[in-house]
Amino acid sequence: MQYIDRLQVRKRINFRLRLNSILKYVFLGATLSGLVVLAILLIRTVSQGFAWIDWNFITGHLSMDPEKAGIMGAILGTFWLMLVVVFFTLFLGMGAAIYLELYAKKGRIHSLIQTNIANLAGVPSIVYGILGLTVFVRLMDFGSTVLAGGLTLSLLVLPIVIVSSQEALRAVPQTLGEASYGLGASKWQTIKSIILPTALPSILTGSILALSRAIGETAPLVVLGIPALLIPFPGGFMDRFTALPMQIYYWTLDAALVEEYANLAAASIIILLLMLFILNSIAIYIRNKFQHRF
Amino acid sequence: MTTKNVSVNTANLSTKQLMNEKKSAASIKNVFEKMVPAVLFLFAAVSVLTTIAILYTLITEAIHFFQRVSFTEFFTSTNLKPLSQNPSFGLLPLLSGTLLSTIIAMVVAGPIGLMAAIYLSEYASDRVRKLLKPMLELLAGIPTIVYGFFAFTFVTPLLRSIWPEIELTNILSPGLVMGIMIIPMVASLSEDAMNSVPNTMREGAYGLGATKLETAIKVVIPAAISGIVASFVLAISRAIGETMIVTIASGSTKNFSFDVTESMQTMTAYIVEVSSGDAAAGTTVYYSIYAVALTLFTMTFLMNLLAKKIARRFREEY
Amino acid sequence: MAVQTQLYAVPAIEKKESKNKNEVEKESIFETKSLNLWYGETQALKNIDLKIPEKSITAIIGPSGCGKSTFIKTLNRMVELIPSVQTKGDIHYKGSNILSKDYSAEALRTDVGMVFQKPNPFPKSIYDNVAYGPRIHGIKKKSILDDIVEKSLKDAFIWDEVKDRLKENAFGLSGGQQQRLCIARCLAIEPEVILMDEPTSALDPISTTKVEELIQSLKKQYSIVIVTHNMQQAARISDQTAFFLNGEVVEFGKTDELFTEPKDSRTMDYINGRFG
Amino acid sequence: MAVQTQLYAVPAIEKKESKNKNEVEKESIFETKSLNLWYGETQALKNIDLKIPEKSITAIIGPSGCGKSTFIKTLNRMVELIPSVQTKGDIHYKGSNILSKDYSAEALRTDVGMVFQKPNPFPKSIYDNVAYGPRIHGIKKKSILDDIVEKSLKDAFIWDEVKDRLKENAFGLSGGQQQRLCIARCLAIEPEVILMDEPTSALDPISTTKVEELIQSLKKQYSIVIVTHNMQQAARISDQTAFFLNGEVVEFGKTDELFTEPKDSRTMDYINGRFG
Amino acid sequence: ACGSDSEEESDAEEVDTSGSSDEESATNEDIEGSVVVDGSGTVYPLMALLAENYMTNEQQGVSVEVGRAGTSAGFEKFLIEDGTDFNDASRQIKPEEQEKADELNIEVKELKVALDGLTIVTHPENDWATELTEQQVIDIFLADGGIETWSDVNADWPEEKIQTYGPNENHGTYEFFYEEIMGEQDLRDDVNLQQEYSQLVNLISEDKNGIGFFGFGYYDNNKDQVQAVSIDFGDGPVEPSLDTIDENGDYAGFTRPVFTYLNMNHAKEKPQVLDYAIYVMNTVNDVAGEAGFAPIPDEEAEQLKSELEELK
Ligand SMILES: Nc1ncnc2c1ncn2[C@@H]1O[C@H](COP(=O)(O)OP(=O)(O)OP(=O)(O)O)[C@@H](O)[C@H]1O
Ligand SMILES: Nc1ncnc2c1ncn2[C@@H]1O[C@H](COP(=O)(O)OP(=O)(O)OP(=O)(O)O)[C@@H](O)[C@H]1O
Ligand SMILES: [Mg+2]
Ligand SMILES: [Mg+2]
Ligand SMILES: O=P([O-])([O-])[O-]
Repeated sequence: MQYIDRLQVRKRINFRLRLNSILKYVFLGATLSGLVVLAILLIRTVSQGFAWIDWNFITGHLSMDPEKAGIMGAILGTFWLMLVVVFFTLFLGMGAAIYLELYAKKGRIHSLIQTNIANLAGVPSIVYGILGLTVFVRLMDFGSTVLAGGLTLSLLVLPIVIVSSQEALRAVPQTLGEASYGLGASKWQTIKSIILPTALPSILTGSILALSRAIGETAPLVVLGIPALLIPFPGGFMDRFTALPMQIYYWTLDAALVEEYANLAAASIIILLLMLFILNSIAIYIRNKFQHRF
Repeated sequence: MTTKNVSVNTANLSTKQLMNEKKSAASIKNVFEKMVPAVLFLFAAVSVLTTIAILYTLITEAIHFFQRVSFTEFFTSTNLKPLSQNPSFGLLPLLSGTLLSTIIAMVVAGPIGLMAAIYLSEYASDRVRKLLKPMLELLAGIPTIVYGFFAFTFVTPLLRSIWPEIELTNILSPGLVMGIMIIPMVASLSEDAMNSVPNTMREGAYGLGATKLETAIKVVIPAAISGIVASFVLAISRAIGETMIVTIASGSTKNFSFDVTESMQTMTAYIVEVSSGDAAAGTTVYYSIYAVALTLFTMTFLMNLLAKKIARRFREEY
Repeated sequence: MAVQTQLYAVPAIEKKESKNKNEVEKESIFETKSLNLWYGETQALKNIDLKIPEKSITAIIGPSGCGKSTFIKTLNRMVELIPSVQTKGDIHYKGSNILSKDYSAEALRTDVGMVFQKPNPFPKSIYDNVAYGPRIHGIKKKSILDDIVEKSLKDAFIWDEVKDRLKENAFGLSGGQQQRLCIARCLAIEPEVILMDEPTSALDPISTTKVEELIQSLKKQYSIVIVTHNMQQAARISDQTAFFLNGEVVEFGKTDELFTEPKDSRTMDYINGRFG
Repeated sequence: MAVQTQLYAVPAIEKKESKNKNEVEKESIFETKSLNLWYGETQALKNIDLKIPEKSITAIIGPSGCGKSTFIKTLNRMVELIPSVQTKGDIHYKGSNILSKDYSAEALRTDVGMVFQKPNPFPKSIYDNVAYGPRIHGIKKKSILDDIVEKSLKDAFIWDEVKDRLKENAFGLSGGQQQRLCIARCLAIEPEVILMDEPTSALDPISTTKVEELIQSLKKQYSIVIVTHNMQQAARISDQTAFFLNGEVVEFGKTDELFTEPKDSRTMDYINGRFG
Repeated sequence: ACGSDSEEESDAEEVDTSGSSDEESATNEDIEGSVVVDGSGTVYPLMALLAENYMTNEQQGVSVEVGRAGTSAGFEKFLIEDGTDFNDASRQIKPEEQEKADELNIEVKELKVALDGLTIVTHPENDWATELTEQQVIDIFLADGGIETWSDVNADWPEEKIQTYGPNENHGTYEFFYEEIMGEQDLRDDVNLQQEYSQLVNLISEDKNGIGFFGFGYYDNNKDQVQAVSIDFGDGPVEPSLDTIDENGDYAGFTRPVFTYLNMNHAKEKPQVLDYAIYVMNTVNDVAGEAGFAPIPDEEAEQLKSELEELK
């Protein structure tokens, strides 16, 4: 007995094919829609802020006068923050990853730490801000310094660095380690001179990407209480500071007071995005240039 | 046996040296070898310490809060007037703000992200995927403060030109922008899930005369469903915790309402407001941010656990 | 040498007797004409000219990488799903060239079903697996679907084993059951041809026997093309066999003849286990 | 059958003649006593009792999964790197039991080098690859390292090919060169024993020949244990052969005897290609 | 700067004063160090301006940073060991805060720096409620003032619902409104209270029936978006302006002083803190207008300045 009518099937196929191709473009449209918004965002920001970027704006000190205001203090603040973040996350992240991937026994404690790291990656950044305020600013009495801000951001991105470093270590072929052990190398020697150098490009790539996340973080800094007007440039870890996203935030808020502040905010956004762009380019460069294919 | 008869002189020397140094350095080396994992364990423990520190700070300070404000009031009152003469500390206004912004974001990011994932994993050629996916992921790399600025200075005015009743600060605009921001999260993770559906399953459907669409909708998505759900849950958790976009664009009205045109505050924005505002340490208002933060932490923590559980079940299927 | 040849030839000979009785010249359902296929730069099929007769079992044998899978995936244009693939030549299915642009691959695949090496049920209920094909072809009515599912499962010799658990997930079945379910799924769209790519290679001996019996029974209604690396299987169940080597058809002919008196020395070497 | 046996036996016989000339009873460098090994619950080695003579080539053959790799990785305790592994029994290396806790695995591995199936150079320069071993053992002086590198590369028959590009990355070498580099890297620490796990299985025939020649030349100075799935290779190059099956040693003896007159029927079946 | 006339004037003045103060402080050695100011967001623009001027014109070696945590949070940072040097406040120090200072042996000096006129603003197209009596303002914001629509205030006005706005309780401005103007009577429930002044300005500029209050500076900078209501304190309507805002002037009813509080211990230990305090009192009246504040009487400024100079 025939249940399926070939003629019907033929007729339906045309409809089904048309539906398929229409939806293909709908799906493509959805994929592109995000990019369209991104384009609008960039175009708007650039058209609003680009005219305000000049040498004085980039190198100058902060000022209440929008014509005079410069962003160098915030750039330097961001830079100092990054130094702290790089220092702590690279060491802690790499160390933790090495422990978890290469030393830890795969048992309860291991999976507890692993779950914990995954969860930390999902904790809202504002909560890290509160942690930083309570622990670094108040308890350890660092005040609203680069160090306190940097440590807060370090904790924030540490889970990301650990996870990506773990992936990098996992990608090192086991045969390399075996070759080293086979020559009588100890575990640490093998890790130090074979596994780590091989994984390093990926680790760096992951860390730079985490760093670019840290650069843009605003909420934790808001909680830490960063001064709104700080004219001198920060020169060290114990200095008080302002950072690019903070300046964007303040200028956005104060646009009601002085309209041009909105343009300064846009100009600062351009600089921030530029820094992110450079960081990401470096990451991609390292990945393409130094990563081995096995 | 002790000497290698054929070896050249220098190599002979090196062997001796080799042996000697090994012996002399052995004990120091051994101690060092044992120390390394201990030190590295401490590094790994930092992450655990962080969690403990977060919990400890939030809980100890939140206890102060709950000594003054009852659980019932906090979780059931629709009134939040932290600084008024008769203060009240109901969480519900913040919860409604958080809920609304999250729902709006997911209404945007869910379908668009899923459609993008379908396109990338089922339709796009390798080259197109390799081009589009990183571009899409750029969206996730833009700092949220930039999105906040964008929502406030562009999206809101745009919405108001279409729909004049919308308030200058409203929950709709940051919700939409937040949705755009998390598209790549949904798209990327869902695409990963769909990609890990074995090709044989697709072939099964194609072999029955199914189109790509039918294969994607009826075979691939059901097969990848737990991975997709996990990506949604993670995206929701992200939306709940998002701060700057709502701080800038949704205002600070503590409004228990579900009207998206209104200004309202989320839990995160409340924390920003109070901690950058006038709250003096030791006051109930000051402690309230810890209670709110603890609620926020618990919510996102549960979401993340849930996502992980779902994702793990997904991985076990293949 | 003689010993080894016998190893494979025995079942073939046994079978020959039963087969010869009702042998008739059959019309061909597929006809390939100088079919060539490239994966990017590498050519996987070279000038294939084959006539595949209807309502019988055609086996494709050959060493790994010789193009067996590629060939049968060309017959339902499944090979097109790989982006780098390029084809030249014709494949006539019931008279029309299926490689032409106008011919809808979806329509072709509705007529030409396929069963794969590894059982690949959908992660759905047993019922939904079988009903999937009819549903996409527009059959919505529960009663008709019920009938189709039951008939297909019966035809695939699996109805008795699953009739009480139709709503359960197909992943719960054993490998052999899954493979028969996949065959049932294929039968549900009532194809003319069934292509099978090493359908028993992932199965245990008992399941293999069951599937082989099933295949034998299907040949009354369907034209079957089966790829196998198991020469005994080819000898046991097929009516004609094509021997592929490096993308070429070295020899094609009646199964019993090919296994007992191969015309090409490479065929002889292969069935005697010299390589592959 | 006779034909097939000869296929393997011929080179072995050829070789036998040259070998018989300088044959002496050699002392054993390794001696395993009821060696048992488990991966978690599954036992991979069962009561292995073997005496491996020094300064000669011992081949280990057997079908896939029979425990060949496991066995030689036990000889330098590399198998310990897998967490679930448990061993019972003794392995005596030059008289002392290397499986005892006191015996340092690092010291053992300095005496017992290893070459792997897939060439696995470090992602460093050719020079640094060879110098790696000496360096970790504390040799820092450039001039000594230079000497060691040169000698090792010469001993591994690869010096001429790489002497002008010592600073280049080892990944730029061909597969065969990489494998000889790995052997050179192993020679640089002047081991007593060299373990090789299918060292030529990833190589083309020409590279294979070169590596085989190299192995032959090394046996003057080193005791060599080589795992191979290629019986002709075992017959060609080894002095004695152990046939493993399911984690047991079925037969162990002089290579020419084992290949021409196997005592165990399973050995015979295996070398005649009945399974594996 | 923002381009309004009054500011250009004060700009010119500022250049002038900085020249003269240069001469004055020429006797001073160049000093170094940092001065930390935090506190009121209302006073922030004024203090930020002073700080910037001080660092560009007076003492390049001294770094003055100005935060805007808010009056109370500012006191929190001020009244601790090694706290901030100054705390800006849009209200007077509270007894609790003073007690805490005493406990810590922190000698606190109140410096009145300027006057702010609380300004009632409406939508620019609101052509009816351009003048209100003090009582009408109170009634409009009062919890049970019985006013829902404009016609409830004045029968001739439109019968449309009034929407009220103001800064939230975080702000000293709210406290002043509640305590001094409303006489601590509860505000109505539906006042739209906002944290950010920018939001307030925008909200009112969009709401035809909106009425709100905030400091004069925010009105001054947004005259194109909102209009100020003239207030009748009994002697006829008075428009808020830098001239009328005065503790004894016509707009006195809605005028409040703003302060910065100085940690005297710091002033005695750190020359830069004292120097900066003197600078503030010396020049604040010249720049107050630029930041949207009315100056305090010159005698008061002189008096405070000389009190500070005694410490030298
Ligand atoms: N997707 C692909 N891309 C490129 N080359 C391919 C692809 N699939 C198959 N090939 C190549 O085409 C040739 C034929 O492959 P095919 O899978 O048809 O062989 P087969 O006879 O089915 O082998 P097996 O018995 O191992 O299944 C092989 O050389 C293979 O490497
Ligand atoms: N890491 C491991 N964990 C668990 N079981 C293992 C592991 N490695 C090997 N085995 C098991 O131990 C047995 C012996 O494995 P081994 O690798 O020694 O075999 P082999 O003779 O070297 O095979 P081949 O020729 O395929 O290399 C096999 O059954 C294998 O499955
Ligand atoms: Mg195949
Ligand atoms: Mg092996
Ligand atoms: O000056 P305030 O920010 O406290 O109003």
